[in-house]
Amino acid sequence: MISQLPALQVVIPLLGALIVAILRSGTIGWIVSLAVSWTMPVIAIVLLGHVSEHGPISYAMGGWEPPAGIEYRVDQANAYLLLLVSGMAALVMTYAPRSLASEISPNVLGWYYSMYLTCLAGLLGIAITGDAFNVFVFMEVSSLATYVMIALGRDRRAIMSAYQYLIVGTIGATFYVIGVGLLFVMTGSLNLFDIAGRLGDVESSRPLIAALAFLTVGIGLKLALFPLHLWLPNAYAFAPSVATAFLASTATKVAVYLLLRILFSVFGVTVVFSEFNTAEILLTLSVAAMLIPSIVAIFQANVKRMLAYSSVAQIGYITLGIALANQTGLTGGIAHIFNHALIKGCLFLAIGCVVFSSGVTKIDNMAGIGRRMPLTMAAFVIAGLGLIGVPGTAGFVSKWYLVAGALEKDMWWLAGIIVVSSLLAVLYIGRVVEVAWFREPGDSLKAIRDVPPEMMIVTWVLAAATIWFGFATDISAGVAAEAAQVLLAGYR
Amino acid sequence: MTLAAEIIANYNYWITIFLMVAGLYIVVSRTNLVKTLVGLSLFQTSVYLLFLSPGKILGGTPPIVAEGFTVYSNPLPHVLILTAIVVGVATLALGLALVVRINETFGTIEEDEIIDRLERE
Amino acid sequence: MRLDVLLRVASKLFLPFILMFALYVQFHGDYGPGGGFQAGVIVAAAVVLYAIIFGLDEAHKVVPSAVVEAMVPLGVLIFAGVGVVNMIGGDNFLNYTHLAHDQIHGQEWGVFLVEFGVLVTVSGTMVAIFYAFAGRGKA
Amino acid sequence: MVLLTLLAAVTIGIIRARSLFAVVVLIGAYSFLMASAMIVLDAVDVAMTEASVGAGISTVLVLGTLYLTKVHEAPPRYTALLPLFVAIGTGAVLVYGISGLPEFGAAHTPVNTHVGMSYMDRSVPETGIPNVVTSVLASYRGFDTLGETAVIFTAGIGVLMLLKRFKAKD
Repeated sequence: MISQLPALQVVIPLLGALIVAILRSGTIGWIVSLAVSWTMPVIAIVLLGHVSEHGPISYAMGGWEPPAGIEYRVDQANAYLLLLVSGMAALVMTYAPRSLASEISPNVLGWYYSMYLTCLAGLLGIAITGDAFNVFVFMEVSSLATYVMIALGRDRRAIMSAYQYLIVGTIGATFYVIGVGLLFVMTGSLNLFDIAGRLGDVESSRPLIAALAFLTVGIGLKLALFPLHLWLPNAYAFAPSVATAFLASTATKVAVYLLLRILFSVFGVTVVFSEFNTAEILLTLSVAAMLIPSIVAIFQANVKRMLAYSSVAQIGYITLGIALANQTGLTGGIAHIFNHALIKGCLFLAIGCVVFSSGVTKIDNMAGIGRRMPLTMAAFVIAGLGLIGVPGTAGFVSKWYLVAGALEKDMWWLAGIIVVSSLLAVLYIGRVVEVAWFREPGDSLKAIRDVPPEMMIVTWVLAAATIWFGFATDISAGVAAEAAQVLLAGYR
Repeated sequence: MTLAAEIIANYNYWITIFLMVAGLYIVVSRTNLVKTLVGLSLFQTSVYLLFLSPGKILGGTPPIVAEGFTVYSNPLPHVLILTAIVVGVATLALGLALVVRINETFGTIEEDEIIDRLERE
Repeated sequence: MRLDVLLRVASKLFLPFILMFALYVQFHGDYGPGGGFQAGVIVAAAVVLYAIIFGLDEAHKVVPSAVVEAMVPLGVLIFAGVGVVNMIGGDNFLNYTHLAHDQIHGQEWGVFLVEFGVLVTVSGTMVAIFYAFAGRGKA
Repeated sequence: MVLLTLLAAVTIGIIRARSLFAVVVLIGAYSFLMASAMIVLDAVDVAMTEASVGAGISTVLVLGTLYLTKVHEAPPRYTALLPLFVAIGTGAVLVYGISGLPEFGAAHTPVNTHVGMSYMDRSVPETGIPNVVTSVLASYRGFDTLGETAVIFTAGIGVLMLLKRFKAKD
């Protein structure tokens, strides 16, 4: 049975999505989705355990050996990501039913669950596959589902932001395909492992450089790499809370993984970072991402938009880890994928609770909400501390590795920038905390409802995880270090 | 090889590049939502040529095994592009559905006007 | 709409041939160009033609939207279902080898079923999208 | 070559046309030209699909949308330099990359000596299907096709969720 797990990881959510789409009932949809989304992390844990003991698994789709057939290839790096994505999907799904029912028309609620599972299948499919073109297909599966999920937000701007995301996302995917096409023409293969092996024999390096550029820009659009992030704030701000929390903690992370896979495993560290100035470009963009969107975040009126800009800044930390390209820095980057997913998931879910109870998204209207919803806003504060990177939280661990990685390269000024960016986070998180806790509640917030237990529990599980992984560093950072090692070794 | 001969030998590629750039230009420069989508699908279509051209072998026949033929063109790009076309039309359908909804919500399909309207609020 | 008798008669005559052609494209895909996707588009085109000539309500009577909407996921389910059946047999996902007594026949059965799944989803989706767009204009 | 030049001409037409109906007609022309070019490139399956999708479905969909919205494009309010810059930048990278590609039509290139061509020898003995495009599509790379069908499914459900009118009693 274990040998079939890689395929099941993607096929089960897809089957779940289809069954939900046929049944179309919101309640049954939720039950099926819940069962499916909790099966996924179990499979991911088994896979991760298997991989770290026995090395990479290769699964030949249709029984056709690669490169003729499509290969699923699991190693520490993507097993870690599979666990993260499926785990977050399961938690958010547990949280979802009442929040979604309050924001989505009951006519399409069943289909909405179907889209959620389709998106999950797509994301897991990108993470697990070892075939460049298969990545594109599943990228589109997840993206189309994402556009639909965003478009159904209650605010009428949601539909416009979904449209903009569709345009940008499709350009990104097309750029990716152009890059894959150039690689395919030069190597004759689509299997990532095979491509990596054959790159050495390529006669002309110019198409490869162009391919690298197209792949990086294409994926950069998907992961909202500064300055290609313009679609993200609106998309996150106006999507239903559940969709925002799910996408913020998974979609961009999968894109980051894809970039890591292309840069390190396929092209290899030496090619990407010594022969071209990829490192310098990526470093500059990361630093800009850590500072500029953080400043923009401070001036946002809508709390979801503020958190979205903060996401762009946090992606800067992750790409910084990539740009450092040494063991410590990359460990920090990968650990930050994990930690940021937990933290941002928790923040968006806490805001989801606020929206559910009061319908408020403007920061100014949140005055005193901490006194009305103390537990929710306490979780927000804990996750906010994690975002800032206070010692004892998960955010501190990954920033610590990033600083250490920068110092290894004698880039002491980078450490300074990390501190400055964290201070900016203090400002924007602090602003919400100040309004929520230290102002008198307005009349509109007098009679707000309590949040149902499942929403509260999930939010607090994530808040607790933020602290737990601040101490249990061997789990998050330990696996991240293994993953970094695998990636730095490359496929060659 | 002179430049002219170079261009003629790889005419496919040059047209491919032109189509791609033109498609991308429409996408980023136009503010009419339908026109943008049209540009997007031109951009995607041009990529098909990039895949198909290298798979063509001069003197080859379509990749359907039959007696009397020995040289076939490469089937793999064809398969990939079939998939890409389908993905492209799916994206187009969803994009147009969004445009219809945007028109119902905002009463226009010009991006500038929508942004104006949102800012006035 | 009373004047277009000619159109009505002509399209009634044409429809069976369009559907026949779709089936030809579907089943001849192993030997010539064509397959589930192309056939699905042709079937959908036949329904769209019918709806244009005889009106949307008439088309809904022949091809109810509930059926069409069920076809959308059903085709993918057939496709994925074939893969899962292979798994139960102990093979990898989508390995059709043991669907029949030997590999060649297994593959042929697998490809046939999978293409049928594609046909169902594609025709269902195209008609569903057409209904959705057309239904939007009435109100 | 004539086909390709016509394609380029049609594209310029699409850029310049302000009436969206004209654009629809030009898209149809574009698709048929593209399909013809694909036949020249020996991609008969792809040509058939492009003709039915590009000239058929896309045209119907765009027309349907125009029917529901409006047909004229307002002129852009400003001539932006950024789009031109983006397009030219992309073009430059493409020219740089593509100029290093192997010559058109050659048989000894990596594409035509590695996986792709191996299907030609394998298809009939292993699957019994002479149309290699079908066997690769449905069997060797069947999982891609499953993904493709899933994309159609997603788009179909998505369009329904956005546009379907539900009866008031629901």
